[in-house]
Amino acid sequence: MVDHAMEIPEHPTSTGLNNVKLAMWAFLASDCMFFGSLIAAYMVSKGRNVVGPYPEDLINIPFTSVSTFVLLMSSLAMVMALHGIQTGSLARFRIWTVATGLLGLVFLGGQIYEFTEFAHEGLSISHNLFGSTFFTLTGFHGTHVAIGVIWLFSMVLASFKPGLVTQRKSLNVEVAGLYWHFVDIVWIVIFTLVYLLY
Amino acid sequence: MASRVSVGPVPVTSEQTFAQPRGVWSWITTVDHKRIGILYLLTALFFFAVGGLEAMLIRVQLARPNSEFMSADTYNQMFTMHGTTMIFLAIMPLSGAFFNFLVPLMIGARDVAFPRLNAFSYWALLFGAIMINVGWLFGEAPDAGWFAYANLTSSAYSPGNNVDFWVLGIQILGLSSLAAAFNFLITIVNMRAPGMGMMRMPIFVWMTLITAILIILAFPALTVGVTMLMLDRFYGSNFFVPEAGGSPLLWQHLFWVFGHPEVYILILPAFGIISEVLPVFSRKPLFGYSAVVFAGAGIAVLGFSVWAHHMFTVGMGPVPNSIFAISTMLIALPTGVKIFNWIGTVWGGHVSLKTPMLFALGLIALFIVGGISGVMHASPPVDSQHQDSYFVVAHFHYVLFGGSIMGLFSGIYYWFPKISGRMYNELMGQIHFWLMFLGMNLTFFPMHWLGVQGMPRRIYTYDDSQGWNDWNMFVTIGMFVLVVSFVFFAANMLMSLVVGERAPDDPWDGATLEWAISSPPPVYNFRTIPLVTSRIPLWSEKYPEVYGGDDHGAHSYEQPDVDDEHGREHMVPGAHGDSHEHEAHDAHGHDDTIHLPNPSYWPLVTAGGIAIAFGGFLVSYIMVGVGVAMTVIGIFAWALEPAITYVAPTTSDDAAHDHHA
Amino acid sequence: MASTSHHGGAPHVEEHAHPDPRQYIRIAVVLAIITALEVAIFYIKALEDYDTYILLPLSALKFILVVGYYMHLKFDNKLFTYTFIFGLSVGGGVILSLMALFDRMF
Amino acid sequence: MVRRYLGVSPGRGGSGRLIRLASVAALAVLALSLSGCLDESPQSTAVIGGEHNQRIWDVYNWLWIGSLFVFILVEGLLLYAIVRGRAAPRTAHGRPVPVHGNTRLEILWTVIPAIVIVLIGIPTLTVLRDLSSTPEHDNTIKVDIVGHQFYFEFRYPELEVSSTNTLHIPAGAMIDINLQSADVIHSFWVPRLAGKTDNVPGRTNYMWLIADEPGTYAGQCAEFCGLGHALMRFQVIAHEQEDFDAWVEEQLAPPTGEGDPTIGEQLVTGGSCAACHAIEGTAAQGVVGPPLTGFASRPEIAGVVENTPENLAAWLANPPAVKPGTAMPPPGLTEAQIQHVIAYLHTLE
Ligand code: HEA
Ligand code: HEA
Ligand code: CUA
Ligand SMILES: [Cu+2]
Repeated sequence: MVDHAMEIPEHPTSTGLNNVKLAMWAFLASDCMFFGSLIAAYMVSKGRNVVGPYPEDLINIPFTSVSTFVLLMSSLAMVMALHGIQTGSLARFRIWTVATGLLGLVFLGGQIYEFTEFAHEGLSISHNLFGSTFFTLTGFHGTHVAIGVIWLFSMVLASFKPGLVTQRKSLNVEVAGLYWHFVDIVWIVIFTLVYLLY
Repeated sequence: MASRVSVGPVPVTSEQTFAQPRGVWSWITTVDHKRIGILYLLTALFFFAVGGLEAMLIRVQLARPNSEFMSADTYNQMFTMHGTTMIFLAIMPLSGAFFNFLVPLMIGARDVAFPRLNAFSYWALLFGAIMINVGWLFGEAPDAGWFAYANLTSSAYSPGNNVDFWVLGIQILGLSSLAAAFNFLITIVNMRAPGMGMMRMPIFVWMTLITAILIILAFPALTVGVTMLMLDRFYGSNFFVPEAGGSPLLWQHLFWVFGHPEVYILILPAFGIISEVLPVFSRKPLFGYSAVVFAGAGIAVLGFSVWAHHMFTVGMGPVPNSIFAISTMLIALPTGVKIFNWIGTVWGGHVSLKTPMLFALGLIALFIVGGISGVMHASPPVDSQHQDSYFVVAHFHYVLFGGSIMGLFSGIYYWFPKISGRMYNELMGQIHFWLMFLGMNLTFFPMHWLGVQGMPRRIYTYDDSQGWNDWNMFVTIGMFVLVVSFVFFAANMLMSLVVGERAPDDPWDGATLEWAISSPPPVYNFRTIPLVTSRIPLWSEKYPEVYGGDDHGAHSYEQPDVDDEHGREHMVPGAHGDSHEHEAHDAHGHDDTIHLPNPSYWPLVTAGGIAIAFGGFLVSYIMVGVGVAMTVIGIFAWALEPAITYVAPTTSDDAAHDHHA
Repeated sequence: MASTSHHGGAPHVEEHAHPDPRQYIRIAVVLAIITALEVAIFYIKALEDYDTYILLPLSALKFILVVGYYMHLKFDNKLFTYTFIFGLSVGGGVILSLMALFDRMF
Repeated sequence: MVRRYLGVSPGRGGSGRLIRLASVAALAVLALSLSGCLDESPQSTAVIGGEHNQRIWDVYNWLWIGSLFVFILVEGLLLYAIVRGRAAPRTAHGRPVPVHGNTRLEILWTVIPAIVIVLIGIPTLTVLRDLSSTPEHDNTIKVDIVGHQFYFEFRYPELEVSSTNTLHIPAGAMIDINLQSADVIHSFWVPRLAGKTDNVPGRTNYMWLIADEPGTYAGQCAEFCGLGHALMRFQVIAHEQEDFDAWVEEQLAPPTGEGDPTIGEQLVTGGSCAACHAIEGTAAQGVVGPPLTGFASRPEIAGVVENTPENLAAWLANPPAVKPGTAMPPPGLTEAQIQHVIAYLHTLE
């Protein structure tokens, strides 16, 4: 193991588990409730529109399938980045993290495109119940993605300052990864419930 | 040890490092859990007084029929703010004060897991409180009730800014609570002193842990509901708009999915407090420790399955009503287990009726009444007569005032010496208790009769012909007894702070770790981290002949490295004499520096940014932008500044005690 | 992670194997195939009435794969699993009960 | 037994002072409860006016008994423990025997409450089921009740009449009710007759009630619905069947034109108007609304519309329709009564 000059020795914890990682899992549990409530609101409001457009008029499965695929692959890139830093390769960490972030950006671009398309069809957050629930649910997911992208790129930037992103500190990358994958699994659920099963 | 790399500033002498920092700035930038605890305490007491003042005005208005003291508009703001203030700004922060001050001390830690996040929680609480209350300045305080039922809260029916203040304030308070909950969850799971297995933790710590879990899982539902309400109000979305197919009942569900766990968030800390107080003043360990722990966990789990008992009259139909009725009634079982174990603790003890004990016993006596009326509501047919009547008001004041407030005041008296370093005046404490106990029953018991006589809640006036005059007058008079009792409280606290006797380290012959250190505790809490070998570490030390065999929880799974025989020699010494010299050494044997978190103002900047951003929704998007920018800057600066200073090798006499060396 | 092992006393709970990148790629392939399958099922008229019952388990499978392998839950400390599962079940419970209460199954 | 488990250390009887205090407190509570004559109020739930409330009390009685049992038992145990503990010796090291718990006791005090719950659960579920559908009845009248800010509107779909603020029903008849709302959530509650059910916008709820005896039953909106919530009171008048039929006839008949000021005066000063309004020299001394003294010479009604007989008629039929948000609920007058009231009010120069 390389002892880095800036290394802060971890305080041993009662469970041996890292504080930040445990906090991230607790946060994800909490976020399950957050998206659970949003999805519940979407599901109970489904089919109660009093005016169109309705989901079936708008939803574009081929397009969203591609976005879904992009997000899934970003998860792959994320684990590759983590593997990179865990095996001590800063270069692979950077490449894969940038790839993850870029895939995230592609997904976001897709979402923006989708939102504008829907808006052209007359859908808006205030137009009907579908608009309200759809934009809120997918919008919050998109916000999560955006925060993730910022986080990932910040890590890449930080990695240029020696000692900030290292093999010993791969845990920071792992924690970011947990967040990123969670955003991905939320999308798995949304894709099925909101798109495939509209 | 391989990993020990000396870094950071040049070692400083302990006097310099450990001197209490002074001045306002040191409070603003503090990340010390004890100071944050004190900030929570003062804020909570302030808002308790505000909520109490609102209650007084409510009662004055209701003392007589057709009273003209207040208009309907003012009254609606008054009861809404009374409920909101008491729940979010008095009880929760008061519990938070104890979490902050005590959890690290009780588990033998130097601070919480994320000290700066802790400071953030406090500032967010303060800003949220201001946001909710700022409406008073414009005569537009929130006025839709503490559960703000849609669609009365829609812009169509509440066009003013009243509800906006509520929505934005609740969002900020939610962030504050969530941040605190993550912090305490991690602190408790991960920062325990060696030897303190989960089943050795003080019950107060257990209840804090369960409360944290409840917050983590309950608050997101509120956040989502309130976000939707915000979108409905600011951007015309349709979540709760029936004309557009939206459902006002969706709000009720989301609110109570949060709201019922919330009531356990309000009571469990108080339960935890009295589980510490009862044994100490009965001189007997808690009866049925594991039963009390599991009952707490059971309440938490069941607590998520009962929310719709607040909605028995909305027309859910007989099947859902039956299911929620049964699950609600079942909660009586774990709660009963707690009550009975407390009685078992007192039973056969040498009871000393000091003020903290009186309040603890008061909690048991009064909570039983509130619990029973709760179970009465759990029967949907009966609830159809109770719902939204003063019977419910009686129920929740018995559990909230008779339960939470009693417990929290027990805690205030119990830990006052530890927090302030002074003793309170026992006689005045006793007077406070008896007046409060009496006043509480005079005020809230007759509300049962008013409810049975059909008096709905949230009415600003009633008519002579409705037959509620006498009891209402009676209740109002009872409330003034309560007010007098709090005068004794306030006078006692203020006087004791100035002229109170100096408190010894361990005035009550306590059993838990916080009594092993000085009163008030030093900045670093424990010079060396204690090794815990018992649920009642101090008693095991002070009375080895009585509690010698007490090694409960020793074989808890995650502490394989603690061996009891060795450990006993290192047990925390009693509080007699100067504790620092005797403090046991860290089990790991190499903890020769004290790590204290650096002061930081970034938490304040971040919380301020969030508050400004939310406030911006009422002013301009520019302000929202400024707030967001401030938040982002705050977060990055926070992430990049060094968190911990490593300083001050401990004095050599500690090394002499190092048996592991 | 590694840091805990430096402190003699602390148990080595967090030590776990790093799965090999090839496995990550295999999982990605499986995920992609399932997604393709899901989309295909969406277009198959014959399955229209059953799509809920096919699509939900498929997405659950994807969910489990990502959580289990990419998020290492399968190999990691059980405390993480319990934490996550508790949140997931309360959140899932809320979705299901609200759908039932509003008479709105999938 | 219990003594051993709980580790009671020997010690003698209780401290007299505490016992005396406790018994005084208990007596006080008892005295208060007895003096609290629960039927004082016209809205008392404890007065049973019909079958629905009767069924509720079938459960309620069980609950009171169970509650009293649990209350006395548990508070008694607590008091006993305190009193014993106070008397126990308090030497420095003579600490009570530490007891850590007892599994059998834990089971005991889980099982006994569980039995109590079964005992109250069974009647709860039975009654819940019974109340959820209309019992067979040979005289059933359908009523749609619509909540408005801040009054209730009663529509009789089969009789094609309607009224506001006063629900007229025949005594002994089954009233089969659908509840809706025109704006926000309200809750229809006539405590003597039945439990409440909410009027939720966007959905139709259902309930039933029967009034056994002719008479007037007070009701009030129970869900907070805004500024006028407290004043959203109403009445249910149960008539003999003939009187009810006559009332329906009267509603169906066209209004008779000219009003009679003396009848109007009775209606105003002796009726619900007087609760809120004052008129000099009469019994009407209400303070909630503006005084009506000199009404005829005012230019406007409620400050919003010109004081003409037509406007006044519209106002009296439904004030919130004329001035949204007004605290004045529809007074629940018939067309004919409105004409009488107008005639009277125009005498108030
Ligand atoms: C501290 C907060 C707190 C606590 C702990 C509780 C505890 C309970 N509450 Fe309460 N409740 C509130 C705060 C709280 N509540 C508030 C604020 C409201 C109103 C919200 C609003 O509308 O504004 C409310 C409203 C409320 C309602 C809705 C009423 C209505 O609006 O119509 C119901 C209905 O079931 C209910 C039930 C219960 C039950 C069954 C318990 C149980 O947990 C109680 C269990 C305890 C006991 C039963 C006593 C001890 C047990 C024994 C001694 C064993 C033997 C006992 C038996 C066998 C009965 N509560
Ligand atoms: C913890 C919660 C809590 C507490 C403690 C109280 C305390 C009191 N409450 Fe309230 N109450 C609620 C929570 C609480 N309440 C809630 C949630 C509602 C529902 C709101 C809604 O419908 O939306 C409600 C509603 C409510 C109503 C019904 C209003 C209505 O429906 O129209 C009434 C009516 O009497 C009432 C009365 C009182 C009274 C007299 C007190 C008294 O006990 C208050 C006594 C307290 C004081 C007098 C404070 C004095 C304090 C000091 C002097 C300390 C100062 C010291 C220092 C600063 C060092 N409350
Ligand atoms: Cu209508 Cu309250
Ligand atoms: Cu509840």
